[in-house]
Amino acid sequence: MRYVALFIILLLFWLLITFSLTIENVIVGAVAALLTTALFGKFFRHNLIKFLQPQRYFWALVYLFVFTWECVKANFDVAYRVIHPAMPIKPGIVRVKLNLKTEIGKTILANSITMTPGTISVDLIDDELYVHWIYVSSMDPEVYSQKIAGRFENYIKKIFE
Amino acid sequence: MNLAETISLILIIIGVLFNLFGAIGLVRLPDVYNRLQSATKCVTLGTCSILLSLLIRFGFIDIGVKALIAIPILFFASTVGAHALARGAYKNGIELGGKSVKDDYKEVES
Amino acid sequence: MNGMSRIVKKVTQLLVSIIFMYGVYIVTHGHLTPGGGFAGGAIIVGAFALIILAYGSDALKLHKEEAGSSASESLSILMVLILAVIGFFVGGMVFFNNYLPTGVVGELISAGTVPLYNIFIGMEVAAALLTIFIALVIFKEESK
Amino acid sequence: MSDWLQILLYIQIGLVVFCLIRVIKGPTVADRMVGIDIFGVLVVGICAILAIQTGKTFIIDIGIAWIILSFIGTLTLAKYLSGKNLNE
Repeated sequence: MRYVALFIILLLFWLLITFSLTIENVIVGAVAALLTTALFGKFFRHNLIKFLQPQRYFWALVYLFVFTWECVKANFDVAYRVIHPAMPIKPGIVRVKLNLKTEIGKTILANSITMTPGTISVDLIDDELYVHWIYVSSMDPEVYSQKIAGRFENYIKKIFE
Repeated sequence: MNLAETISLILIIIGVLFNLFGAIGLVRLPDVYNRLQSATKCVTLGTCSILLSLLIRFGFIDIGVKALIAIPILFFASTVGAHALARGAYKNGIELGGKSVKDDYKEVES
Repeated sequence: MNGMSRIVKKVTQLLVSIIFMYGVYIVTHGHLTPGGGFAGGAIIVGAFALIILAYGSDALKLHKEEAGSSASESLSILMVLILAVIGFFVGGMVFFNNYLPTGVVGELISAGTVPLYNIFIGMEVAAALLTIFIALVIFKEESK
Repeated sequence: MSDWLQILLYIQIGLVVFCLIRVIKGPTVADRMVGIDIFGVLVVGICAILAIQTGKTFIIDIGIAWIILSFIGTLTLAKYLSGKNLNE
Protein backbone atom coordinates (compact mmCIF):
# COMPACT_ATOMS: atom_id res chain seq x y z
CA MET A 1 0.00 0.00 0.00
CA ARG A 2 2.59 2.56 1.02
CA TYR A 3 4.85 1.37 -1.80
CA VAL A 4 2.12 2.24 -4.31
CA ALA A 5 1.73 5.71 -2.79
CA LEU A 6 5.48 6.33 -2.93
CA PHE A 7 5.52 5.19 -6.56
CA ILE A 8 2.74 7.62 -7.50
CA ILE A 9 4.42 10.53 -5.69
CA LEU A 10 7.76 9.85 -7.37
CA LEU A 11 6.22 9.54 -10.83
CA LEU A 12 4.46 12.87 -10.30
CA PHE A 13 7.77 14.43 -9.20
CA TRP A 14 9.45 13.07 -12.34
CA LEU A 15 6.76 14.45 -14.64
CA LEU A 16 6.93 17.87 -12.99
CA ILE A 17 10.70 18.08 -13.16
CA THR A 18 11.05 16.95 -16.79
CA PHE A 19 7.82 18.69 -17.87
CA SER A 20 7.08 16.68 -20.98
CA LEU A 21 4.42 14.02 -21.61
CA THR A 22 6.00 11.98 -24.40
CA ILE A 23 5.63 8.23 -24.07
CA GLU A 24 9.36 7.52 -23.71
CA ASN A 25 9.65 10.01 -20.89
CA VAL A 26 6.81 8.37 -18.95
CA ILE A 27 8.31 4.89 -19.43
CA VAL A 28 11.77 5.98 -18.26
CA GLY A 29 10.20 7.76 -15.29
CA ALA A 30 8.19 4.67 -14.33
CA VAL A 31 11.33 2.50 -14.42
CA ALA A 32 13.25 5.00 -12.29
CA ALA A 33 10.38 5.27 -9.79
CA LEU A 34 10.19 1.45 -9.54
CA LEU A 35 13.93 1.31 -8.80
CA THR A 36 13.65 4.02 -6.16
CA THR A 37 10.64 2.36 -4.53
CA ALA A 38 12.46 -0.97 -4.37
CA LEU A 39 15.50 0.62 -2.75
CA PHE A 40 13.98 3.15 -0.37
CA GLY A 41 10.40 1.99 0.18
CA LYS A 42 11.08 0.76 3.70
CA PHE A 43 12.07 4.25 4.82
CA PHE A 44 8.72 5.78 3.82
CA ARG A 45 6.67 5.32 7.02
CA HIS A 46 3.54 7.44 7.00
CA ASN A 47 -0.10 6.84 7.73
CA LEU A 48 -1.71 6.96 4.32
CA ILE A 49 -5.42 7.04 5.17
CA LYS A 50 -5.04 10.75 5.90
CA PHE A 51 -3.96 11.43 2.33
CA LEU A 52 -7.48 10.72 1.10
CA GLN A 53 -9.43 13.16 3.28
CA PRO A 54 -10.04 16.41 1.40
CA GLN A 55 -10.60 18.71 4.39
CA ARG A 56 -6.96 18.23 5.38
CA TYR A 57 -5.88 19.81 2.09
CA PHE A 58 -8.10 22.83 2.78
CA TRP A 59 -6.55 23.36 6.21
CA ALA A 60 -3.10 22.91 4.70
CA LEU A 61 -3.82 25.76 2.30
CA VAL A 62 -5.02 28.00 5.14
CA TYR A 63 -1.94 27.06 7.14
CA LEU A 64 0.28 27.98 4.21
CA PHE A 65 -1.06 31.55 4.18
CA VAL A 66 -0.88 31.97 7.97
CA PHE A 67 2.65 30.62 7.96
CA THR A 68 3.81 32.90 5.15
CA TRP A 69 2.46 35.94 6.98
CA GLU A 70 4.17 34.92 10.24
CA CYS A 71 7.37 34.29 8.33
CA VAL A 72 7.44 37.74 6.76
CA LYS A 73 6.71 39.33 10.16
CA ALA A 74 9.56 37.30 11.65
CA ASN A 75 11.96 38.64 9.09
CA PHE A 76 11.09 42.26 9.75
CA ASP A 77 11.50 41.57 13.47
CA VAL A 78 14.96 40.08 13.04
CA ALA A 79 15.97 42.79 10.57
CA TYR A 80 15.00 45.44 13.12
CA ARG A 81 17.13 43.79 15.80
CA VAL A 82 20.09 43.52 13.45
CA ILE A 83 19.95 47.07 12.10
CA HIS A 84 19.31 48.77 15.47
CA PRO A 85 22.61 50.22 16.79
CA ALA A 86 22.13 48.97 20.36
CA MET A 87 21.00 45.45 19.30
CA PRO A 88 18.03 44.81 21.66
CA ILE A 89 18.53 41.07 22.21
CA LYS A 90 17.98 38.98 25.37
CA PRO A 91 18.62 35.36 24.31
CA GLY A 92 17.93 32.16 26.19
CA ILE A 93 16.78 28.55 25.81
CA VAL A 94 13.24 27.77 27.00
CA ARG A 95 11.27 24.54 27.29
CA VAL A 96 7.91 24.31 25.46
CA LYS A 97 5.34 21.58 26.09
CA LEU A 98 3.60 20.25 22.98
CA ASN A 99 0.09 18.84 22.72
CA LEU A 100 0.62 17.03 19.44
CA LYS A 101 0.84 13.23 19.25
CA THR A 102 2.03 12.21 15.81
CA GLU A 103 5.68 12.31 14.86
CA ILE A 104 5.18 14.11 11.55
CA GLY A 105 3.13 16.84 13.27
CA LYS A 106 5.89 17.47 15.79
CA THR A 107 8.47 17.64 13.01
CA ILE A 108 6.50 20.12 10.93
CA LEU A 109 5.86 22.24 14.04
CA ALA A 110 9.58 22.25 14.90
CA ASN A 111 10.46 23.30 11.35
CA SER A 112 7.82 26.04 11.41
CA ILE A 113 9.15 27.33 14.72
CA THR A 114 12.60 27.56 13.22
CA MET A 115 11.26 29.93 10.58
CA THR A 116 9.19 32.24 12.86
CA PRO A 117 10.13 35.28 15.00
CA GLY A 118 13.38 34.86 16.82
CA THR A 119 13.04 31.18 17.68
CA ILE A 120 15.04 28.14 16.60
CA SER A 121 14.35 24.60 17.80
CA VAL A 122 17.35 22.93 19.43
CA ASP A 123 16.09 19.52 20.52
CA LEU A 124 12.96 17.38 20.77
CA ILE A 125 12.79 15.03 23.77
CA ASP A 126 9.53 13.10 24.25
CA ASP A 127 6.85 15.81 24.36
CA GLU A 128 9.10 18.75 25.11
CA LEU A 129 10.69 21.04 22.56
CA TYR A 130 13.75 23.06 23.53
CA VAL A 131 13.73 26.42 21.78
CA HIS A 132 16.41 29.08 21.55
CA TRP A 133 14.70 32.48 21.71
CA ILE A 134 16.37 35.71 20.74
CA TYR A 135 14.25 37.91 23.05
CA VAL A 136 12.87 36.19 26.17
CA SER A 137 9.96 38.49 26.95
CA SER A 138 8.43 36.56 29.86
CA MET A 139 9.54 33.95 32.39
CA ASP A 140 6.15 32.21 32.72
CA PRO A 141 5.97 28.80 30.94
CA GLU A 142 2.25 29.15 30.14
CA VAL A 143 2.68 32.52 28.46
CA TYR A 144 5.62 31.66 26.27
CA SER A 145 4.28 28.24 25.31
CA GLN A 146 1.21 29.99 23.95
CA LYS A 147 3.32 32.62 22.30
CA ILE A 148 5.71 30.25 20.53
CA ALA A 149 3.69 27.14 19.66
CA GLY A 150 0.07 28.08 20.20
CA ARG A 151 -0.39 29.89 16.91
CA PHE A 152 0.36 26.85 14.78
CA GLU A 153 -0.73 23.96 16.98
CA ASN A 154 -4.42 24.15 16.14
CA TYR A 155 -3.86 24.16 12.40
CA ILE A 156 -1.36 21.31 12.54
CA LYS A 157 -3.73 19.29 14.71
CA LYS A 158 -6.38 19.68 12.02
CA ILE A 159 -3.99 18.75 9.23
CA PHE A 160 -2.17 15.74 10.63
CA GLU A 161 -4.34 14.20 13.37
CA MET B 1 8.05 46.40 -19.18
CA ASN B 2 4.75 44.70 -18.39
CA LEU B 3 3.11 43.75 -15.10
CA ALA B 4 4.73 40.35 -14.60
CA GLU B 5 8.21 41.73 -15.07
CA THR B 6 7.55 44.53 -12.58
CA ILE B 7 6.23 42.19 -9.91
CA SER B 8 9.13 39.82 -10.36
CA LEU B 9 11.63 42.68 -10.15
CA ILE B 10 10.04 43.87 -6.88
CA LEU B 11 10.22 40.33 -5.48
CA ILE B 12 13.90 40.08 -6.38
CA ILE B 13 14.63 43.42 -4.71
CA ILE B 14 12.85 42.25 -1.53
CA GLY B 15 14.79 38.99 -1.62
CA VAL B 16 18.17 40.64 -2.02
CA LEU B 17 17.32 43.09 0.76
CA PHE B 18 16.47 40.23 3.16
CA ASN B 19 19.68 38.48 2.17
CA LEU B 20 21.56 41.68 3.01
CA PHE B 21 19.99 41.84 6.49
CA GLY B 22 20.81 38.20 7.10
CA ALA B 23 24.43 38.68 6.06
CA ILE B 24 24.81 41.76 8.26
CA GLY B 25 23.37 39.81 11.19
CA LEU B 26 25.82 37.00 10.51
CA VAL B 27 28.68 39.43 11.11
CA ARG B 28 27.25 41.63 13.88
CA LEU B 29 25.49 39.37 16.40
CA PRO B 30 27.45 38.08 19.41
CA ASP B 31 27.28 34.27 19.62
CA VAL B 32 26.65 31.17 17.46
CA TYR B 33 22.96 30.70 18.22
CA ASN B 34 22.03 34.32 17.47
CA ARG B 35 24.00 34.25 14.24
CA LEU B 36 22.16 31.08 13.25
CA GLN B 37 18.84 32.79 14.02
CA SER B 38 19.34 35.81 11.80
CA ALA B 39 21.17 34.06 9.01
CA THR B 40 18.84 31.09 8.56
CA LYS B 41 15.56 32.99 8.65
CA CYS B 42 16.43 35.98 6.50
CA VAL B 43 18.52 34.18 3.91
CA THR B 44 16.04 31.34 3.43
CA LEU B 45 13.08 33.68 2.97
CA GLY B 46 15.07 35.90 0.64
CA THR B 47 16.10 33.00 -1.57
CA CYS B 48 12.52 31.65 -1.61
CA SER B 49 11.36 35.09 -2.76
CA ILE B 50 13.88 35.14 -5.62
CA LEU B 51 12.78 31.65 -6.72
CA LEU B 52 9.11 32.70 -6.58
CA SER B 53 9.88 35.65 -8.84
CA LEU B 54 11.05 33.14 -11.47
CA LEU B 55 7.61 31.51 -11.42
CA ILE B 56 5.87 34.87 -11.83
CA ARG B 57 8.19 36.06 -14.59
CA PHE B 58 7.96 32.94 -16.78
CA GLY B 59 4.59 31.41 -15.85
CA PHE B 60 3.89 27.68 -15.77
CA ILE B 61 6.56 26.45 -18.15
CA ASP B 62 9.40 24.13 -17.21
CA ILE B 63 11.70 26.76 -15.67
CA GLY B 64 8.98 28.18 -13.41
CA VAL B 65 7.79 24.77 -12.25
CA LYS B 66 11.35 23.73 -11.46
CA ALA B 67 11.79 26.83 -9.31
CA LEU B 68 8.51 25.99 -7.54
CA ILE B 69 9.84 22.49 -6.76
CA ALA B 70 13.05 23.95 -5.37
CA ILE B 71 11.19 25.94 -2.67
CA PRO B 72 10.03 23.06 -0.37
CA ILE B 73 13.36 21.26 -0.76
CA LEU B 74 15.17 24.45 0.25
CA PHE B 75 12.79 24.96 3.20
CA PHE B 76 13.31 21.50 4.69
CA ALA B 77 17.04 21.42 3.98
CA SER B 78 17.78 24.79 5.52
CA THR B 79 15.63 24.43 8.66
CA VAL B 80 16.90 20.93 9.44
CA GLY B 81 20.47 22.05 8.83
CA ALA B 82 20.03 24.91 11.29
CA HIS B 83 18.49 22.60 13.89
CA ALA B 84 21.31 20.07 13.54
CA LEU B 85 23.97 22.77 13.78
CA ALA B 86 22.42 24.29 16.93
CA ARG B 87 22.17 20.90 18.64
CA GLY B 88 25.69 19.95 17.60
CA ALA B 89 27.10 23.25 18.87
CA TYR B 90 25.43 22.74 22.26
CA LYS B 91 26.71 19.16 22.49
CA ASN B 92 30.18 20.44 21.66
CA GLY B 93 30.09 22.56 24.82
CA ILE B 94 29.79 26.04 23.31
CA GLU B 95 28.21 28.25 25.98
CA LEU B 96 25.41 30.73 25.41
CA GLY B 97 26.57 34.34 25.03
CA GLY B 98 27.06 36.82 27.86
CA LYS B 99 23.66 38.49 27.50
CA SER B 100 21.66 35.28 28.00
CA VAL B 101 19.02 35.15 30.71
CA LYS B 102 17.70 31.58 30.78
CA ASP B 103 18.91 28.07 29.95
CA ASP B 104 16.54 25.13 30.35
CA TYR B 105 18.55 22.74 28.22
CA LYS B 106 21.42 22.52 30.70
CA GLU B 107 19.62 20.13 33.05
CA VAL B 108 19.02 17.67 30.19
CA GLU B 109 22.68 17.55 29.30
CA SER B 110 24.03 16.92 32.81
CA MET C 1 19.93 6.57 20.91
CA ASN C 2 21.24 5.55 17.54
CA GLY C 3 21.74 8.15 14.86
CA MET C 4 20.77 11.82 14.98
CA SER C 5 17.70 13.48 16.52
CA ARG C 6 14.11 12.60 15.62
CA ILE C 7 13.52 15.68 13.48
CA VAL C 8 16.43 14.76 11.24
CA LYS C 9 15.17 11.17 10.97
CA LYS C 10 11.66 12.20 9.95
CA VAL C 11 12.84 14.66 7.32
CA THR C 12 15.25 12.02 6.01
CA GLN C 13 12.28 9.73 5.40
CA LEU C 14 10.65 12.47 3.36
CA LEU C 15 13.66 13.57 1.34
CA VAL C 16 15.77 10.51 0.64
CA SER C 17 13.72 9.04 -2.21
CA ILE C 18 13.41 12.46 -3.85
CA ILE C 19 17.19 12.91 -3.73
CA PHE C 20 17.71 9.51 -5.36
CA MET C 21 15.14 10.31 -8.04
CA TYR C 22 16.85 13.61 -8.77
CA GLY C 23 20.17 11.82 -9.23
CA VAL C 24 18.52 9.44 -11.71
CA TYR C 25 17.11 12.47 -13.56
CA ILE C 26 20.57 14.05 -13.84
CA VAL C 27 22.03 10.78 -15.14
CA THR C 28 19.37 9.98 -17.74
CA HIS C 29 19.25 13.53 -19.12
CA GLY C 30 23.03 13.77 -19.32
CA HIS C 31 23.05 14.22 -23.10
CA LEU C 32 20.49 17.07 -23.03
CA THR C 33 21.52 19.17 -20.01
CA PRO C 34 24.81 19.70 -18.18
CA GLY C 35 25.63 17.01 -15.67
CA GLY C 36 25.69 13.40 -16.78
CA GLY C 37 27.22 10.31 -15.27
CA PHE C 38 29.66 11.74 -12.80
CA ALA C 39 27.47 14.49 -11.28
CA GLY C 40 24.43 12.22 -11.11
CA GLY C 41 26.44 9.48 -9.42
CA ALA C 42 27.65 11.96 -6.82
CA ILE C 43 24.03 12.94 -6.03
CA ILE C 44 22.90 9.28 -5.90
CA VAL C 45 25.56 8.42 -3.34
CA GLY C 46 24.30 11.40 -1.32
CA ALA C 47 21.06 9.50 -0.66
CA PHE C 48 22.92 6.54 0.84
CA ALA C 49 25.21 8.84 2.82
CA LEU C 50 22.16 10.65 4.21
CA ILE C 51 20.70 7.37 5.46
CA ILE C 52 23.98 6.35 7.08
CA LEU C 53 24.24 9.76 8.76
CA ALA C 54 20.67 9.86 10.05
CA TYR C 55 20.12 6.24 11.10
CA GLY C 56 23.60 4.89 11.76
CA SER C 57 25.26 2.26 9.66
CA ASP C 58 23.07 -0.58 10.96
CA ALA C 59 20.21 0.57 8.73
CA LEU C 60 21.96 -0.55 5.54
CA LYS C 61 23.33 -3.95 6.73
CA LEU C 62 26.86 -2.62 6.45
CA HIS C 63 29.18 -5.52 5.61
CA LYS C 64 26.92 -6.99 2.95
CA GLU C 65 26.51 -3.55 1.40
CA GLU C 66 30.24 -3.07 0.97
CA ALA C 67 30.63 -6.32 -0.96
CA GLY C 68 27.61 -5.44 -3.13
CA SER C 69 28.80 -1.94 -3.98
CA SER C 70 32.29 -3.15 -4.80
CA ALA C 71 30.90 -5.86 -7.10
CA SER C 72 28.52 -3.49 -8.90
CA GLU C 73 31.38 -1.02 -9.43
CA SER C 74 33.44 -3.67 -11.20
CA LEU C 75 30.44 -4.90 -13.18
CA SER C 76 29.50 -1.44 -14.48
CA ILE C 77 33.03 -0.54 -15.58
CA LEU C 78 33.08 -3.90 -17.38
CA MET C 79 29.83 -2.95 -19.14
CA VAL C 80 31.35 0.35 -20.32
CA LEU C 81 34.29 -1.58 -21.74
CA ILE C 82 31.99 -4.10 -23.47
CA LEU C 83 29.98 -1.25 -25.05
CA ALA C 84 33.16 0.34 -26.35
CA VAL C 85 34.47 -2.95 -27.75
CA ILE C 86 31.17 -3.64 -29.53
CA GLY C 87 31.62 -0.29 -31.23
CA PHE C 88 35.09 -1.41 -32.24
CA PHE C 89 33.69 -4.42 -34.11
CA VAL C 90 30.41 -3.13 -35.52
CA GLY C 91 31.22 -0.13 -37.63
CA GLY C 92 34.70 0.83 -38.83
CA MET C 93 37.66 0.12 -36.58
CA VAL C 94 36.89 2.96 -34.14
CA PHE C 95 36.94 2.59 -30.36
CA PHE C 96 33.87 4.15 -28.60
CA ASN C 97 32.08 4.09 -31.93
CA ASN C 98 28.48 5.39 -31.86
CA TYR C 99 26.70 2.58 -33.74
CA LEU C 100 23.09 2.99 -32.59
CA PRO C 101 20.82 5.26 -34.67
CA THR C 102 20.90 8.86 -33.45
CA GLY C 103 17.40 10.27 -33.10
CA VAL C 104 16.08 13.81 -33.23
CA VAL C 105 18.04 16.44 -31.31
CA GLY C 106 16.31 17.27 -28.03
CA GLU C 107 14.36 14.02 -27.55
CA LEU C 108 14.97 11.87 -24.49
CA ILE C 109 15.94 8.74 -26.43
CA SER C 110 18.47 9.99 -28.93
CA ALA C 111 22.23 10.34 -29.34
CA GLY C 112 22.86 6.61 -29.82
CA THR C 113 25.08 5.04 -27.20
CA VAL C 114 25.82 8.19 -25.18
CA PRO C 115 22.91 7.68 -22.69
CA LEU C 116 24.04 4.07 -22.12
CA TYR C 117 27.57 5.25 -21.34
CA ASN C 118 26.08 7.87 -19.01
CA ILE C 119 24.00 5.30 -17.11
CA PHE C 120 26.86 2.87 -16.60
CA ILE C 121 29.31 5.60 -15.62
CA GLY C 122 26.73 6.88 -13.13
CA MET C 123 26.46 3.41 -11.56
CA GLU C 124 30.23 3.14 -11.49
CA VAL C 125 30.75 6.50 -9.77
CA ALA C 126 27.96 5.92 -7.24
CA ALA C 127 29.28 2.48 -6.31
CA ALA C 128 32.87 3.66 -6.05
CA LEU C 129 32.05 6.67 -3.87
CA LEU C 130 29.80 4.51 -1.65
CA THR C 131 32.64 2.03 -1.22
CA ILE C 132 35.00 4.82 -0.23
CA PHE C 133 32.49 6.29 2.26
CA ILE C 134 31.76 2.92 3.88
CA ALA C 135 35.46 2.09 4.02
CA LEU C 136 36.14 5.35 5.88
CA VAL C 137 33.32 4.64 8.34
CA ILE C 138 34.52 1.09 9.05
CA PHE C 139 38.10 2.26 9.41
CA LYS C 140 37.03 4.76 12.06
CA GLU C 141 35.21 1.99 13.91
CA GLU C 142 38.21 -0.32 13.97
CA SER C 143 40.78 2.29 14.91
CA LYS C 144 39.13 2.93 18.29
CA MET D 1 15.00 45.62 -16.34
CA SER D 2 18.31 44.04 -17.27
CA ASP D 3 20.35 46.90 -15.77
CA TRP D 4 18.53 46.41 -12.47
CA LEU D 5 19.14 42.68 -12.62
CA GLN D 6 22.83 43.23 -13.22
CA ILE D 7 23.11 45.53 -10.16
CA LEU D 8 21.16 43.07 -7.97
CA LEU D 9 23.36 40.22 -9.16
CA TYR D 10 26.48 42.14 -8.13
CA ILE D 11 24.98 42.92 -4.70
CA GLN D 12 24.07 39.25 -4.20
CA ILE D 13 27.60 38.16 -5.12
CA GLY D 14 29.01 40.78 -2.77
CA LEU D 15 27.06 39.29 0.14
CA VAL D 16 29.25 36.19 -0.07
CA VAL D 17 32.07 38.32 1.36
CA PHE D 18 30.19 38.59 4.68
CA CYS D 19 30.09 34.79 4.93
CA LEU D 20 33.80 34.60 4.18
CA ILE D 21 34.51 37.17 6.90
CA ARG D 22 32.67 34.93 9.35
CA VAL D 23 34.51 31.85 8.10
CA ILE D 24 37.89 33.52 8.58
CA LYS D 25 37.17 35.31 11.87
CA GLY D 26 34.92 32.81 13.66
CA PRO D 27 36.21 32.06 17.15
CA THR D 28 34.85 28.50 17.25
CA VAL D 29 34.32 25.70 14.75
CA ALA D 30 30.55 26.15 14.82
CA ASP D 31 30.82 29.76 13.61
CA ARG D 32 32.73 28.66 10.55
CA MET D 33 30.12 25.98 9.85
CA VAL D 34 27.31 28.54 9.99
CA GLY D 35 29.22 30.64 7.47
CA ILE D 36 29.60 27.72 5.07
CA ASP D 37 25.93 26.75 5.40
CA ILE D 38 24.72 30.26 4.55
CA PHE D 39 27.23 30.44 1.69
CA GLY D 40 25.46 27.48 0.08
CA VAL D 41 22.04 29.14 0.28
CA LEU D 42 23.38 32.42 -1.17
CA VAL D 43 24.79 30.56 -4.18
CA VAL D 44 21.31 29.21 -4.91
CA GLY D 45 20.10 32.82 -5.04
CA ILE D 46 22.87 33.69 -7.49
CA CYS D 47 21.82 30.75 -9.68
CA ALA D 48 18.19 31.96 -9.65
CA ILE D 49 19.11 35.50 -10.70
CA LEU D 50 21.32 34.15 -13.48
CA ALA D 51 18.43 31.96 -14.65
CA ILE D 52 16.04 34.90 -14.81
CA GLN D 53 18.64 36.90 -16.73
CA THR D 54 19.47 34.31 -19.36
CA GLY D 55 16.20 32.33 -19.49
CA LYS D 56 18.03 29.00 -19.52
CA THR D 57 16.41 26.12 -17.65
CA PHE D 58 19.48 24.16 -16.66
CA ILE D 59 20.76 26.77 -14.18
CA ILE D 60 17.91 25.86 -11.81
CA ASP D 61 19.11 22.24 -12.02
CA ILE D 62 22.48 23.38 -10.72
CA GLY D 63 20.71 25.23 -7.89
CA ILE D 64 18.74 22.17 -6.75
CA ALA D 65 21.84 19.99 -6.86
CA TRP D 66 23.65 22.60 -4.79
CA ILE D 67 20.87 22.61 -2.15
CA ILE D 68 21.05 18.80 -1.81
CA LEU D 69 24.83 18.57 -1.55
CA SER D 70 25.01 21.50 0.88
CA PHE D 71 22.36 19.85 3.09
CA ILE D 72 24.30 16.59 3.29
CA GLY D 73 27.52 18.47 4.00
CA THR D 74 25.91 20.45 6.81
CA LEU D 75 24.54 17.29 8.42
CA THR D 76 27.98 15.64 8.26
CA LEU D 77 29.66 18.62 9.90
CA ALA D 78 26.93 18.82 12.57
CA LYS D 79 27.34 15.16 13.38
CA TYR D 80 31.09 15.60 13.69
CA LEU D 81 30.48 18.59 15.97
CA SER D 82 28.22 16.65 18.34
CA GLY D 83 31.09 14.27 19.07
CA LYS D 84 29.75 11.04 17.57
CA ASN D 85 31.36 8.69 15.11
CA LEU D 86 29.88 8.93 11.64
CA ASN D 87 28.49 5.40 11.76
CA GLU D 88 26.49 5.42 15.00
